[in-house]
Formats: sequence, structure tokens, C-alpha cells
Amino acid sequence: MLQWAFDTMLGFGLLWLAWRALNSSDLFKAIVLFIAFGLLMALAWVRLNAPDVALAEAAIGAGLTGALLLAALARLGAMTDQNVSGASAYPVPSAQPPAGSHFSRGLLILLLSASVAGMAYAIWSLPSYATGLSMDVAAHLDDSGVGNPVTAVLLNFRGYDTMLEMMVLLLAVLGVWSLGGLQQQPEKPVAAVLETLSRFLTPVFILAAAYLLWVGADAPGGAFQAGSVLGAAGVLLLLSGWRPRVRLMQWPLRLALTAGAGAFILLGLLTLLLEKQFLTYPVAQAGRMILLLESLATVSIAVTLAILFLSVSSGHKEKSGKGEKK
Amino acid sequence: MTNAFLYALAGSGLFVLGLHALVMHAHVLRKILAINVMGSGVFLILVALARRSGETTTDPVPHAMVITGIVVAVSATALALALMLKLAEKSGQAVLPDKHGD
Amino acid sequence: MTAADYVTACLFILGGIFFFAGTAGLLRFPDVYTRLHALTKADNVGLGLIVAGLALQAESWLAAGKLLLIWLLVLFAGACVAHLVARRALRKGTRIWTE
Amino acid sequence: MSSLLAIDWGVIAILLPLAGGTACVLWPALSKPAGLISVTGVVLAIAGLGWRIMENGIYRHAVGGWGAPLGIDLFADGLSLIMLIMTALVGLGISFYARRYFSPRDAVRFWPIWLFLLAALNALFLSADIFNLYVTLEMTGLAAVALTALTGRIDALGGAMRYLLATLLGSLAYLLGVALLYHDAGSVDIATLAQRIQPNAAVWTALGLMSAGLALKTALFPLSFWLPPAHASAPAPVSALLSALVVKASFYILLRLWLELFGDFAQGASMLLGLLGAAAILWGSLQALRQTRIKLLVAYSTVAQIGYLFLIYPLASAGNGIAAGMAAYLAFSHALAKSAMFLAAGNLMLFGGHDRIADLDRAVQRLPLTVAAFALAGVSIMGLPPSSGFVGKWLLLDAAMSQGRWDLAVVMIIGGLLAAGYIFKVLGYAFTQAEVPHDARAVPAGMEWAALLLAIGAILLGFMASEIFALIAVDLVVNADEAGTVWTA
Repeated sequence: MLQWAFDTMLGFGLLWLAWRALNSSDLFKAIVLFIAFGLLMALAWVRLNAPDVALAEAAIGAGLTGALLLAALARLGAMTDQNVSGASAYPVPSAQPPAGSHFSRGLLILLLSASVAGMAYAIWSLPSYATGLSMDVAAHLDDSGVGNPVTAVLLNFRGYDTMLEMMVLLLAVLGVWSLGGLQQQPEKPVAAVLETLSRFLTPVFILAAAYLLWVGADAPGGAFQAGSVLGAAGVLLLLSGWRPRVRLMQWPLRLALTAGAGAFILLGLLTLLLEKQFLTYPVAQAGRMILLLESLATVSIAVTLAILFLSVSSGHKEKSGKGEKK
Repeated sequence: MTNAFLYALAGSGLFVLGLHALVMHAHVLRKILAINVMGSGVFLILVALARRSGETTTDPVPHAMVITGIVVAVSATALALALMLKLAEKSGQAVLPDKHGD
Repeated sequence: MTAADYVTACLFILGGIFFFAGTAGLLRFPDVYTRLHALTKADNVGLGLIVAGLALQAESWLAAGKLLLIWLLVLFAGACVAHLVARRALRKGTRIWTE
Repeated sequence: MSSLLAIDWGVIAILLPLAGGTACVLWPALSKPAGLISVTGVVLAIAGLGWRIMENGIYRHAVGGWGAPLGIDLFADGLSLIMLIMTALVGLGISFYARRYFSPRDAVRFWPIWLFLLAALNALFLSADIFNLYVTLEMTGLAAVALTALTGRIDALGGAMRYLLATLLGSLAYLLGVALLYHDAGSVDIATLAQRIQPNAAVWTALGLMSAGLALKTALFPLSFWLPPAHASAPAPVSALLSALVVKASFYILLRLWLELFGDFAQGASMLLGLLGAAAILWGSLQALRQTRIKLLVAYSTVAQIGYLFLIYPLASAGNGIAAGMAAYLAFSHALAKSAMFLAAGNLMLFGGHDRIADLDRAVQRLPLTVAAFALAGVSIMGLPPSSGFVGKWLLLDAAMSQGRWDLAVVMIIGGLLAAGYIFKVLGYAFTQAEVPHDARAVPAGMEWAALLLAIGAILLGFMASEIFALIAVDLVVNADEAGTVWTA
């Protein structure tokens, strides 16, 4: 009973936060509410027995997406000559839904309510008991090389999806780079406390990432979670004013960005040559291969996320080399 | 009957709330938030329904799919934000221009 | 229920009260500084009590150690962030509430 | 020879452009050669795959050795093969055009993203798994948006932004459909799903969501609002890629789902898709006729031509093979003609520095090859014999008349006449002298030839209809044995 009450509250809380985030008049507030929404989502994942997803959501969905959104908002405020510092500095001219008669808005709401009802009916009509592929996964878990079923699916059973996933991340960086960067902004002085905080937390983050990567084989965790924690450490360092040396922004950066994708491609070619089967690991070696893939993927994910943040927040562009180490 | 359906219903609610905001708001940042909320709704449905088999065994395949989806979402969000900033830099505002002046 | 369970329950209830008070303060206090005060004070202690309660239930010393570490991290991060928020507010010229 | 046949060309066609794209990121200076080598390699790999399919029948490869439903299968039948050949050939033509088109600064940006797009398209046409299709769809979308914004001009940025939001919305609707199908039938493998799904509420909802999402990505009228600004503002080779290949990707998924999963019970929905297709033909053609800028005209022509593809659905009762064959043939024909048109338009823009149709200023004298390319591609778009456009549209018309769908037949004929109108509008100005003289820049011969060769391809395809249908038909025999899904009238 108590559980039902909690789940119902959480469900309504999610809907309410989403509504407020999407419709509050102030963009800063909207983003903060969205971050809170992400944290509640993480709670929902825990309730749904999906700790791996909860970790990914907390680190990426709420953490890094939130950082990206706030950084973009700050840039936007600076660009459109608004007061950046104020919490209520983003009165949006079109905060209120634009144009459209009462009739068309009513029609839209009617349509949307109908679609919720339709989807609810469809979901309700699904069989109330189904195991999906869990039996298949359990049956082959021993051959996968890892003990955590989610990691087994991500890196082995459906490792091909993850390979394309690494390409999507790389594409995001290429896409952002191809926009050519924004105007560089003068760097603001950073609070001493923030520097201390990041200096203290960075090793902790690295430790946590290594731990997540290592336990990912048998417990919740893995490359995506570890990579996003490491990426968050990068974001924190960037926030506290740290800038990588120009030399690092050249091919060491490119190597780090492509490490995960490259590892997948090489392994794909190798397995195709040796096993005649794309991405099929020999059972005895599977554990080690997955760990290797995950380690390289972690580096790539972390660097990708940090570079995306840098591009959105400070107008970093490809090969700009303008940000020196302080 | 488990809480699976409850969360799946919340997920479909989120999807539609996001869709509403995506259509109604002109500001690109809000549209990006709306897309993210819609994505969360889809993920919630995907994972919630995996719990129909009960408390102990859950289907890990949708979990892996959602982790994949979260990473796609953050990549797309980053690209969208960069595009929005570039658009704002050029046009002075972060709203979609009229279709095209011909 | 063992004695440890009763102690845990008491600690949880106490912790919950602190969280409740902190949240009430966050919502009801007049300005950003007092709100920060309510939030950090109450949440740090509240989380500490919850962690203590959980540590009593931990299966091993290692698990209890991890819980303690989480609390320390939250203390540290909370203090720093509260400082940053307050600093930002001061720089921006937010007045301190005086009746 | 048999050792060559044993090579897994399908996997190579995905891995090669991925490796090429990664190499471009690592060594930007090598972007152009790496790009050209990868694209040529993909053409060879697809040839190898085609040979293998002719010899051994349907291609299926269990990635990771697990096999569906636990793992992901790669799969190629005649339909996939035709789409892959289309991608490889059109991609090759556009690559050789792009070789001369982009400045060194833009080339570094174009090549890696294009190679990833090529890999995504190949992966998409080779996938037999609806969640894997989602990932490839997202990859295609992000790459396409990044390419659209390449010039950084304000209209391109606006077009790209609108395109990005539309494509993300389409993917999410599709993903929600995937979620419902998975939880209804416990698999994301298309063949497994085909055996398991029954028409129930969840499947109908999934059908609606996936069709709507994919129709949005394919720019089916009235969901085509995002296409003209994006396709018209992108650089010419990118416009060609978007119109020729990217919209076909989501169309292919929709067609595949319809052929394998939904076709049996969704007759009413087929009618709706057909009606929207007919509306697209009329609306797109009329809009194209109104345009004063050549790239917008060509972009609206794409909206209209996509309409023809959707007429397949109500007319498909002739049988699975015929429907798949007609769709693949029309898509291939449009890809060749439309890429030629956009490349020709790019040449005209480069030549005159603008794309106002009224000021083409006797381009025919100075760019005869380009204008010839535009005219030949136009012949195919209008549907005049002996082009592939004629054959494709004739087959459709024949199907419409034999089923008594005179309404659709009339729309097709009107669409052809309107197409003639907008194409002759461009050609007419290309032959007349403008009132004010314009300065003219040189256009590299390679770019003119790339456009012309693609246009000639669109004509030559007209003589190869029987080969295309043979590919589909050979395959269906095997397919019927395997999955047991035959689309009956």
C-alpha cells in the first residue's frame, strides 16, 4: 500500500515537474526544474529496479544535460544582451504560447488528451505478465564474459548497437565543430572555493569512474556511467577555469575522442577475420575484450561530453587553441 | 499487477506533455527541453513495462536500450544547443525563423 | 526486530524531521541566505542521521565505510555550493533580509 | 573466386566508411583521399554483396554470433540490396562532385560526417532489428543535420534547426512504437515479430506512432514543412544527399514494416497514406511551380516525388513483390534524377553566384553539360519515356487503372504535367538572355560531369526495370519459405 502511494506520488511528481519545467515563464527556472525532473527520473529508475539506468540518468540525463543547458542559457543571455546574472533575467518574449485562436488550442488539447487516452489503452491492453528476453539473456549470461546482464546486453548481445552509439557521440562532436565555434568570451575570474572543490573532487571522480567501470562487469555500472562521471569531472575542471594545453587539443584529443569507436572497428575487423563472425568474442576471452572495449569507450565518452560542454559554454572551436592554461 | 503500468502511464503522459510544449512554444531552448521530456517519457514506458514479470526478474534488454537512448539524447541535445547558439549569434534571437523568404 | 532495527528506525525518523524542517525553511524563509542556511544545516544533519541508521544495517564494515564516505562528500559539496550561491547572490547585490 | 564470395561484404560496407570517418577525425589533412577511397570501397563491397545474394539468396548475418531475438541480425534481400546499390552509386557520384565543390576548410568538415552518414545508411538498409534501426535512424538524422548547417549561413542554420527538431520528434515517435511492439511480442527482430504480432491495441498504436514518425522524417505532406528550407539552404552536394538518400532511409523502414508486419491488417491506413501521397503530389508540384529560386523549386519537387512513393500503399494489393519492386524502382529513379538536379543547380549557383531562376542568363551556352544534366533529370522527374521515371510511373499508373483507382491515376497525370511546367520554367530561362548581365565563374568540369552522369543513370535505369524486378522476385521465393509472410490481396 505504502509502495503504491509512493509510486503514485512519484508519477504525479514527474508529470508536475515536467509541466512546470516546460511552461514556467522564466527559462532559468525551467532548466532548474528540468534538472530536478531528471533526478526524480533517476529515483523512478531505482523504483523500477533499473539501477544501471538510474546511474546513467543521474550522471547524463540530469547532470550533464543540465550543465549543457545552463551553459547554453548563459551564452544566450550574453548574446542577446540580457542580464546574465539574474535568476529572473530571461523573460522570454514568447514565453506565452504564441498565436492560435482559442479554437485551435482547444482542438490541440483535445487531440493530445485523446492520444494520451489511446496510449493508455494500448499500454493497459498489453499482457500483464511478460518476461521479454530476460530468459534468453539469463540462459546465455555465462557465455557473455560478464555477470551483469545489462552490461552483457550492451557490450555483447547487442554490442553492435553500442558500436553505433559511439559513432553517434563522435558525430555530435563533429556536428558541433562543423558549426565553427562561437565568439570567444573573456573568461571570468573563478571563485577560490570552486577551484578547491574541483581540485579535491577530481581524484574522487576518477576513482569513482574506475570503480564503476570495474564493477560494471558484475554489478550496476559500466562504460557509459563511468564515462559520464569522468566527463562530469572534466566539466567541473572546465568550470573552475582549467583549460587544456594547446598541444593536448590536437591529436591527443582526437585520439581520445576516437578511442572507443576505433576499438570497436578494430575488434569488428579482427573478429570478422578470425571468427568469420562480426563482433563475436571467443568465450574464454570475452570478459577481457569487454573490459578493454569499455575502458576505451569510457575515455571517449568522458572526453566527448567534456568537449561538448566546452563548445557550448565557452565557444571553443576545433583547433582554436585559444584557451591557454591559466 | 505491479507498479509497471503506473509508470508506463506516467511515461505516456510525459510524452504528450512534451509534444504539447514542442508545438506551442516558439523559443528553441524550450523545444529542446520538450524533446528531452518526451524522450524521458518513452524511456519510462520502455523500462516500466519490462517489470511486468514481477519484483525479482527484470528484463535487462530494455534497460540497455534506454542507456543507449540516454546517450543519443545527450548527443542530440548538445548539437541542438550549439545550433541554437549559432542561430542566436547570427539572428539575435533563439526562435525559428519564418520558413523562408522567397 | 532487533535492538539495531529500533535504533535505525529512530535515526530515520529524526533524520526525516531534519529534512522536513530544512525543506520548510527552504520554502518559507525570506531570502536566499537564510534559505541556504536552512537547507545545508538541516540536510547535512538529516543525511548524517539517515546514513548512521543505514550503517547500522550494513552487512560489512566496508559498506558502512562507503556510506560514511557518501555523507562526507555531500557535506563537502554542500558547503562549497552553498558558499558559491551565497557569493553569487552577494556579488549580484541581493540584499540580506533584515526584518 | 569462392574465397571472395565467402567475404562478408555486408559488414565491410558498414565498417569501411566508419573506419574512413574515424581516420578523417584522426588525420584531418587526409580527409579527401580517405573519403574517396572509402566511398569507392563501399561501391565494391556492395557489388560483392550483390554477387553473394545472387549466388546464395538472402543474406543474413548474426552479429556477435547470438542470432535473433537475443542478438542483432544483419539482413539483406532484394529490396535492401537495391537501396544499398542506390546509396553506393549516388554516393559515389556526389562524392566526386564534392571533391571539387568544397573549399579545403569545408572539406575537412564535410568528409567525416558524410562517411558516417554513408555508414549509417548502409547499416540502416542492412538491419533486421527495429531497435537497431532506431540507432541508425538517429545517426542518419544527426549527420544529415550537421551537413545541412555546414555553410553556417543564417537560412541554413534555421533550416537545420527545424530539421533537427523534426527528425528528433520522428525518431521518438518511432522509438515509442518500438517499445510497444517489444513489450507486446517480446522481440525487436522483424522476422520474429512477423510471426508473433496480432492486430491488437498496442500493435495499432505502434503502427500509428511509427508511421507518423517515419512519415515526418520522410516529409510526407503535410509533415513536409521542414524539408524545403533545409534542402534548399544546404550546400549543393548535401542537398543532393538529403533529397536522394536520407529521405529514402525512413521511407525504406516504413515500407519494410508495412511489408513484413502491418500490411496484412492495415488496409485502411494504406488508403490514408495513399491519399496523403496524392495530396503531396499536387501540393508539392504547385509549390514548385511558384518558386523563383532554383533550389527551392527542386526541394518542392522532392516533396511531390515523395508523394508518388506513398501511392504504393493503396496499390500494393497486387502482391508483396510487385509493391516492393515498384517502391524500390521509383526510389532509385528519383535518387538518381534528384541528385543530378541538385548538383546541376549547384553548378548554376556557382556559375552565376545566385539561384534566381529568372536570371539564369543563357546558361545553356556556357554550361551545356549542366543544363543537359538538369534536362535529362527533368525528363525522368516528368516521367517521359524512355527514362526510369517513365517506367516507374507507368507501372504505378497501370496498377491504379487495373484496380479502378481513377482518382489516383488522374493525380499522377496532373503531377506529371505540373512537373513538366516547373522543369520547363527552369530550362526556358536557361535559354533566354537576362536583362542585366552577370559575372560568371568557372565551374570545374568534374562537377558538370558528376551531375550529367547521374542524370544519364536516371535514363539508363529505364532500360533495367526487368533486372530490378528480377532481383526482388528471386528473393521473394526464399523469403516466403523463410518468414511465411505473403501479402495477399
